[in-house]
Amino acid sequence: MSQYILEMNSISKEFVGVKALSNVNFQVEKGEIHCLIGENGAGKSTLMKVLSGVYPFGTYEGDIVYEGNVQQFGKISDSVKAGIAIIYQELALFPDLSVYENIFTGNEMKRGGVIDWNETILQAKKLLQKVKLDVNPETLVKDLGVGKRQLIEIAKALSKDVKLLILDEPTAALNEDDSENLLKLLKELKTQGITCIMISHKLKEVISIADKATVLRDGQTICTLDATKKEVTESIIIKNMVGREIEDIYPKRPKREKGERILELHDWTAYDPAIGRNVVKNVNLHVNKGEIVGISGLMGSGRTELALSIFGNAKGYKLQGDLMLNGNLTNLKHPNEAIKAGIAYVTEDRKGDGLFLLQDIKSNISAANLQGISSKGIINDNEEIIIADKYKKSLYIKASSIEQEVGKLSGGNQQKVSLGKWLFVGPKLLILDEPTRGIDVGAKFEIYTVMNELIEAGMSIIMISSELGEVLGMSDRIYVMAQNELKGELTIEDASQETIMELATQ
Amino acid sequence: MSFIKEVRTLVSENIRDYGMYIALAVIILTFTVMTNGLFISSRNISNLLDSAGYIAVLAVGMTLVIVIRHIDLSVGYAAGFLGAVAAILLTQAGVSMFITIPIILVLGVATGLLNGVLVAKIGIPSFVATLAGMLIFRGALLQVTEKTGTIIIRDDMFNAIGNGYIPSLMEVNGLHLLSLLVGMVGIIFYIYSEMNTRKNKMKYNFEVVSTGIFILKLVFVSAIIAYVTWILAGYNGFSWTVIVMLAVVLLYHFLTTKTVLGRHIYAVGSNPEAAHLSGINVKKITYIVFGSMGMLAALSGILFTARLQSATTTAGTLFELDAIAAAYVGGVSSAGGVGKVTGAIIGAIVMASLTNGMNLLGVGISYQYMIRGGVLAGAVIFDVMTRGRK
Amino acid sequence: MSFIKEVRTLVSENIRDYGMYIALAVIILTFTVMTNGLFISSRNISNLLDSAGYIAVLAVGMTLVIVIRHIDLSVGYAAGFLGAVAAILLTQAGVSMFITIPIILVLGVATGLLNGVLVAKIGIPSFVATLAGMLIFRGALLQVTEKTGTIIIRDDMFNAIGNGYIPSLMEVNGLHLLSLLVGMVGIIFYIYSEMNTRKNKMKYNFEVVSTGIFILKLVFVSAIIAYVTWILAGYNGFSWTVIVMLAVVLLYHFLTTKTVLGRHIYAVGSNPEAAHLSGINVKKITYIVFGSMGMLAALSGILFTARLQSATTTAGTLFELDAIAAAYVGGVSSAGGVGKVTGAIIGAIVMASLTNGMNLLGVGISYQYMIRGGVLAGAVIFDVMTRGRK
Amino acid sequence: ACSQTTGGGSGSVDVGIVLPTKDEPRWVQDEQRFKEALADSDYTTEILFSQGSSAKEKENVETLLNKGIKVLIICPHDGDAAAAAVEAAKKDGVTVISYDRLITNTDAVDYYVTFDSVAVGAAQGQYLVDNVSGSDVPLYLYAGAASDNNAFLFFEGAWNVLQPKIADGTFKVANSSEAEALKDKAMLSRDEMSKILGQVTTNWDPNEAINKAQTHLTAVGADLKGDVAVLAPNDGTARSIADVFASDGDVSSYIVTGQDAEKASIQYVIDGKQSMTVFKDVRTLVTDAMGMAVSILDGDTPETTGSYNNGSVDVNAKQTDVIVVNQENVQKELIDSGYYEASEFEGL
Ligand SMILES: Nc1ncnc2c1ncn2[C@@H]1O[C@H](COP(=O)(O)OP(=O)(O)OP(=O)(O)O)[C@@H](O)[C@H]1O
Ligand SMILES: Nc1ncnc2c1ncn2[C@@H]1O[C@H](COP(=O)(O)OP(=O)(O)OP(=O)(O)O)[C@@H](O)[C@H]1O
Ligand SMILES: [Mg+2]
Ligand SMILES: [Mg+2]
Repeated sequence: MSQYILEMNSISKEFVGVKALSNVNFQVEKGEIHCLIGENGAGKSTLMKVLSGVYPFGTYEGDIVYEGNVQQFGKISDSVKAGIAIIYQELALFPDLSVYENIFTGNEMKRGGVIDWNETILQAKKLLQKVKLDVNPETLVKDLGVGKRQLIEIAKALSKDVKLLILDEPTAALNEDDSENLLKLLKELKTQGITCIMISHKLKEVISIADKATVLRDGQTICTLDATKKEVTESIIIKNMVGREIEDIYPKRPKREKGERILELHDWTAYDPAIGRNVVKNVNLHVNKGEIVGISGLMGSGRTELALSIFGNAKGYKLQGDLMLNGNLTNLKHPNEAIKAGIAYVTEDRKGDGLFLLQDIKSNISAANLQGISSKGIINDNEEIIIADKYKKSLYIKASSIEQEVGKLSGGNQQKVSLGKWLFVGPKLLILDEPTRGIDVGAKFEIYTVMNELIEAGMSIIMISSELGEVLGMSDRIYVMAQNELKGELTIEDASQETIMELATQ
Repeated sequence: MSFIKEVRTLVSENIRDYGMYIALAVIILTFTVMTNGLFISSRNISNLLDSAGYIAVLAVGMTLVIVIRHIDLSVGYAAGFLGAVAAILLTQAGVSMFITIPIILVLGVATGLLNGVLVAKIGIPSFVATLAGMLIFRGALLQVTEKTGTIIIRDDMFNAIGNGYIPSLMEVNGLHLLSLLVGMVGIIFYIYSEMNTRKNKMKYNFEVVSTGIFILKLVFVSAIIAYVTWILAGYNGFSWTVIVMLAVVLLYHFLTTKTVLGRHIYAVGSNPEAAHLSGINVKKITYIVFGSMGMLAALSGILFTARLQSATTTAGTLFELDAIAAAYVGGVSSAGGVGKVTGAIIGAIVMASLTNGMNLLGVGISYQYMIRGGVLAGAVIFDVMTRGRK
Repeated sequence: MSFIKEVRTLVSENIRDYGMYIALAVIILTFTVMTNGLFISSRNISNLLDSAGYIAVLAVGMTLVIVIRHIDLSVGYAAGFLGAVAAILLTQAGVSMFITIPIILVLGVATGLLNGVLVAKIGIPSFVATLAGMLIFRGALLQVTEKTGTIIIRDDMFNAIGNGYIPSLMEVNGLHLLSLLVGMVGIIFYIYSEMNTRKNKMKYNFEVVSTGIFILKLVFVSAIIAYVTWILAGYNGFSWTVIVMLAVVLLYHFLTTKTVLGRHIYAVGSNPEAAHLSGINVKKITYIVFGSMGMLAALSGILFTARLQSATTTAGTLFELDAIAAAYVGGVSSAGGVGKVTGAIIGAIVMASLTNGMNLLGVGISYQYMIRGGVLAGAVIFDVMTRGRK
Repeated sequence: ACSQTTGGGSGSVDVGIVLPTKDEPRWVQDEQRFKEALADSDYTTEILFSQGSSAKEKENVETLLNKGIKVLIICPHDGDAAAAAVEAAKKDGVTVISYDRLITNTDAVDYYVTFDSVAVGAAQGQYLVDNVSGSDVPLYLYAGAASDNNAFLFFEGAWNVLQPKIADGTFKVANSSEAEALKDKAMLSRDEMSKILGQVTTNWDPNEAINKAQTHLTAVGADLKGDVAVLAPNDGTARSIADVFASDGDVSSYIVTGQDAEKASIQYVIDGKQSMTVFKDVRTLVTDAMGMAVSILDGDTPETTGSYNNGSVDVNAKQTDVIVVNQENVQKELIDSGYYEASEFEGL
């Protein structure tokens, strides 16, 4: 008998227009902790969704061999029955239900269809202790923060008779302590014989916990590294993950004189009444004309919130501190005021809150600046076409025409449409939030090129990114955030993967 | 001292849940004072509950439909149509009521499932799918009553469902014995189940309220049950309609709070994506909820038909809006996942109390509409406010 | 050859947009054949369009409400109530119609804004907020007509809005000259604007359809306008109702397709989050859409009151459901962001054609309800299918 | 707000009155007349409306029973469906007076005061018969709601009178193929009537009446125009139908019936736009009903003039004759009798 609990052989999975996985091979031994790593969009989540039956048998190619048998999971509950539990990247919880109900939904403690709530609560308490989460099981999940929700997901997975536990970026939203607890927990589970697959972007974690690590890149398996052979090290991982010379991807731009300060934040704090805590704490930063300022940090470190608080306080936080634009104290109350003041914000979630997916390219590009193509409130369709065509060309948007529905474009092209929308506003300061997430290398390069052109034209850019390479390759200066605070500022000369990660994991 | 503090914490923590009960209490009190006690007389309360029955039953089903983020506009005429079919079976086909009722309930489930398929499988918005259903049932109702017009039902047993009372057995001081017994059994059952729950919780070493509070709660709820029983026993005792209504509430309360199916319904309402990822069959749940709605529409049609002892050509008109209003007054949220069946019943009773009280006071019909509209808006505003959402 | 290919591509690319026109054509053809041409007679078409007017106007507003993912159930009785207020102003207060109409329209906007505030500011689901509004307006309508019952309006000018025709000037071969002129102006305007658009596009060096196709399109559309004009001119010419309806469609078509405001409405419907982050004031748009709905409800009330030459106590009953049905038949999507005002008008005409055609054929009322329900369901199923979504 | 009660909101009430709906002006008139009749009575009364719902009607009866009424005057929305409500009253020993419409198939009705709905229809039919000359006069039939039993009663009355004249060729039915097919049948079954009603229903809705009238005038040829007769079920629909017929150039004259003597229609009659309306002097009915109620309360037996069989028992009844009002007698019947003020109309 093989020592593998799981073998995924030649798995291929295609979405409309995107080949997410091609011939991926992936083996996991019984009782090990196996990390799955790779850049955004490498196909990690997709591979796990294939395994768990979210993409049922028949929608992918290749074989899944689990506990020695070829499995054909037609639906999620099939994989659950086989002892596979998965915690998805986008948490799958029920905000209006209590903690104990969440833990046991889909796996109720029941006798003939009737739920034994006492037993449920008791077990929930035990599970909560197990994951070291100290909350009343009767609390509603919507009243908990993301970190605690993550632990509830783990408790939920443990509530099933789990043999293979899959965690998709479980620590992304956790602080240091919580992360450490979680890793300890995983090691404990290992001693109980539970096999674990963990997807993570945090290399330190991977190094500290992994028995093996498999690297995926562009939908393909690159290699599997073995800790016992001392292969799981940062340098080897990064080499395999990125797999290309940085000079190739990040176009050079001529060094420029430092311009005047166009944005300054002093003791900037944002309190989110919806979740009842500060999402940005005491931030001091500045942006000069004609530079790219990178903001790095782990997922959930508060970078998006910082951007939203600058961009006309789009989420209605309670703000403290000063925001200066071109040296003047400014108070922006709505995104449209921010736009008028010359700020543009390209959101990280382009499908969720960036684009109008059912509308065509030209309406999307003009959406934030209809004034620019209209007089007295009446739109000049022809101008709109001109503008849209212009951005289609200058941003290398690949589409049959500017009348194509945006929802049907590939991710990279969607991102360029989103970028085009904001360039058309003619901003002085462009905030890019994860501008290249889920985008292929070619498109990335094109976006970087555009960024350089914009800088040449005198614009300033704040680039929020989780990809270290991108931050290092593109920025003039780098701020690092962790736990909703700025942990430090680095000049590009001082910055390296190590220095950034050190600050980010503080 | 700590006792009072405990009470205070309990109240302030649960204000939203109790809001509707408080509203009902306020309405009852106001009308009682304004009518010099007539409102709370045995007879009036009995009538009021009977008149709420066929809407309350619909409101229970509608609550679940709204919980899973849909709506069903077809239930009114579906109830009317199915009631007419029942009348035809009973009179023209001479089928016994013990066969008729199951047939009608099954037909109800079938119509509900049809809506469910349109919504979950074909993907039509429930609003339009059931609007079309509403037109179709309206035509069907006219169609089946075309020959006869209003169909009079002479089956006393059937009519008793809407008009009759459980047998009295014997009168004690003018109170109906069997009804008193039913009330007593209710109280004993309530106390037993509460004690049991508490004992179980203690066995599990869970935190429970202090003995004082516990006894207070037992006494308070028992007193309410006893009072209502006493009131009803003073007129004709429990009506069959009230018994049916209680049965539906108890059944659905049990289903929604204690069973896997119930929790899956709320899970689907709360987050359909997450429900799917948790291995719940969202389509199946949708079918079940619409099927149950159809069954309750059939039950409502039966109650209504029995109440009028006849199937009329306009039966069911606007029931759906009354049911939806009751569900919302009862605290359901169209954002999904929130809403209790007990709330739906209370909502239906609130709306029926308003109508009844205003009738007793002789309030003009035009003001009645406006006041009911105002109360509906007020209830939802209160709900939204206390939920602290934007 | 390449010409035919171009036509074919154009048709297959736009099948969904044309679906409802095709449906209308099929309905017209069927009824025309079944009634031996009676359906398409001048007089019938004129009557049909007049009878669709007050619903069509509501459907236009409702389309925008549904586009931004809301619903408005209050418009029916709002129209009834505002119509009654108009009647009171005209008769009891003796206000001139030229003052009355603006007052009523402003009142309409105010009631719509109230709904908008409840929905956008307080956050009540539009379904409940407007359900409450429906009850309140119903009460208000009864209230204002209580003293008098039906209020007869003797202002001929006002009544002409619902019954009259534009002056004839002169009859040419039994055709009304002014109406012919209006139709001609329409055609000229259409051809001019199309040519202008094309010329502009060419100036910008944009791709345009080939000259052959372009001329075909011009001829086709002009022929339809000419035919409708000719049909109407053969009876009494354009009615004021049709003129109002055309004005509303043209205005709203222009607003929704050519202006910043229109774009913002669709943006909000398509993705409210993205709209907010694009600097669009989502609340303001919601107010405007509900305000416009209120204004159109007022206009609908005026049309209806003028049509009956009186304000009745039940005016407005179920208009909202007719309007919603028309909007859905016209292709609006409750997922938000999709739906055209021209579709709403076509939807209203489809529903009116069904009623009219079935009346001509003497179809019994019960079948009429069922057929209308079936067509509504069918239209939405077709829409969902061609959109290729689940 | 307690406008409908003369006895105070909460005190006990002697006579309860339940009327079908406030949506139709006819019943607002009744309410008005009841209030006037009660102004100087010693007994307290209360009026409630059922808004076209038999269920609400039952609630209203129950409410009134709670208030201790001894006499119930009820005009049912639906004569069959009201049985359940009055049986509850009967159980309480309340005397039930069926007002204007008979409650059928129950023994729980004591008295009946009525204009007799069938007689109303007959008066409408008779008016048409009396006012046409020649043969093959086009006859347009309209009826109330297909879902309303009363609409069937009115239609039945009219059919009884019209049918022989249709059969003998005086009239030619212009707008209902079903009626045409049944023209030789004197007594129609409910099923047959509903086939006709399905085609010519106005749903009591003036707008629907316009739609139907327009459609029908479109559908018929010139041979079915000229001088025509129109059976319109009530005033609201009659006015709408009259407007449509007046606007058709091929209709040289029309006779159209009506019912209820609504103010709006009286004006139409004065203007010659509506030929007649069946005036049901609500005052007489109210006086009769209240007179009965008072004698019951006083312990006497009320006077009756005959009886109606309601399918279950013979109900002692007092019938009031309906009055056909047209341009000639409108002054005498409505103004001189004090029913309406002359100042309420123009052109008298
Ligand atoms: N439902 C979908 N439809 C179309 N494309 C998809 C879908 N889901 C994922 N993709 C694409 O498949 C590729 C792999 O996505 P996947 O989510 O597996 O990446 P990942 O490695 O998990 O990235 P991350 O680190 O950002 O989570 C990406 O290009 C993504 O855009
Ligand atoms: N709905 C929520 N409820 C509770 N806490 C939240 C919620 N959304 C975000 N947070 C918290 O706010 C902080 C900032 O999260 P956010 O996702 O904006 O960070 P980020 O740095 O932009 O990360 P990303 O890399 O995902 O863009 C995190 O600590 C997260 O846990
Ligand atoms: Mg992923
Ligand atoms: Mg972020």
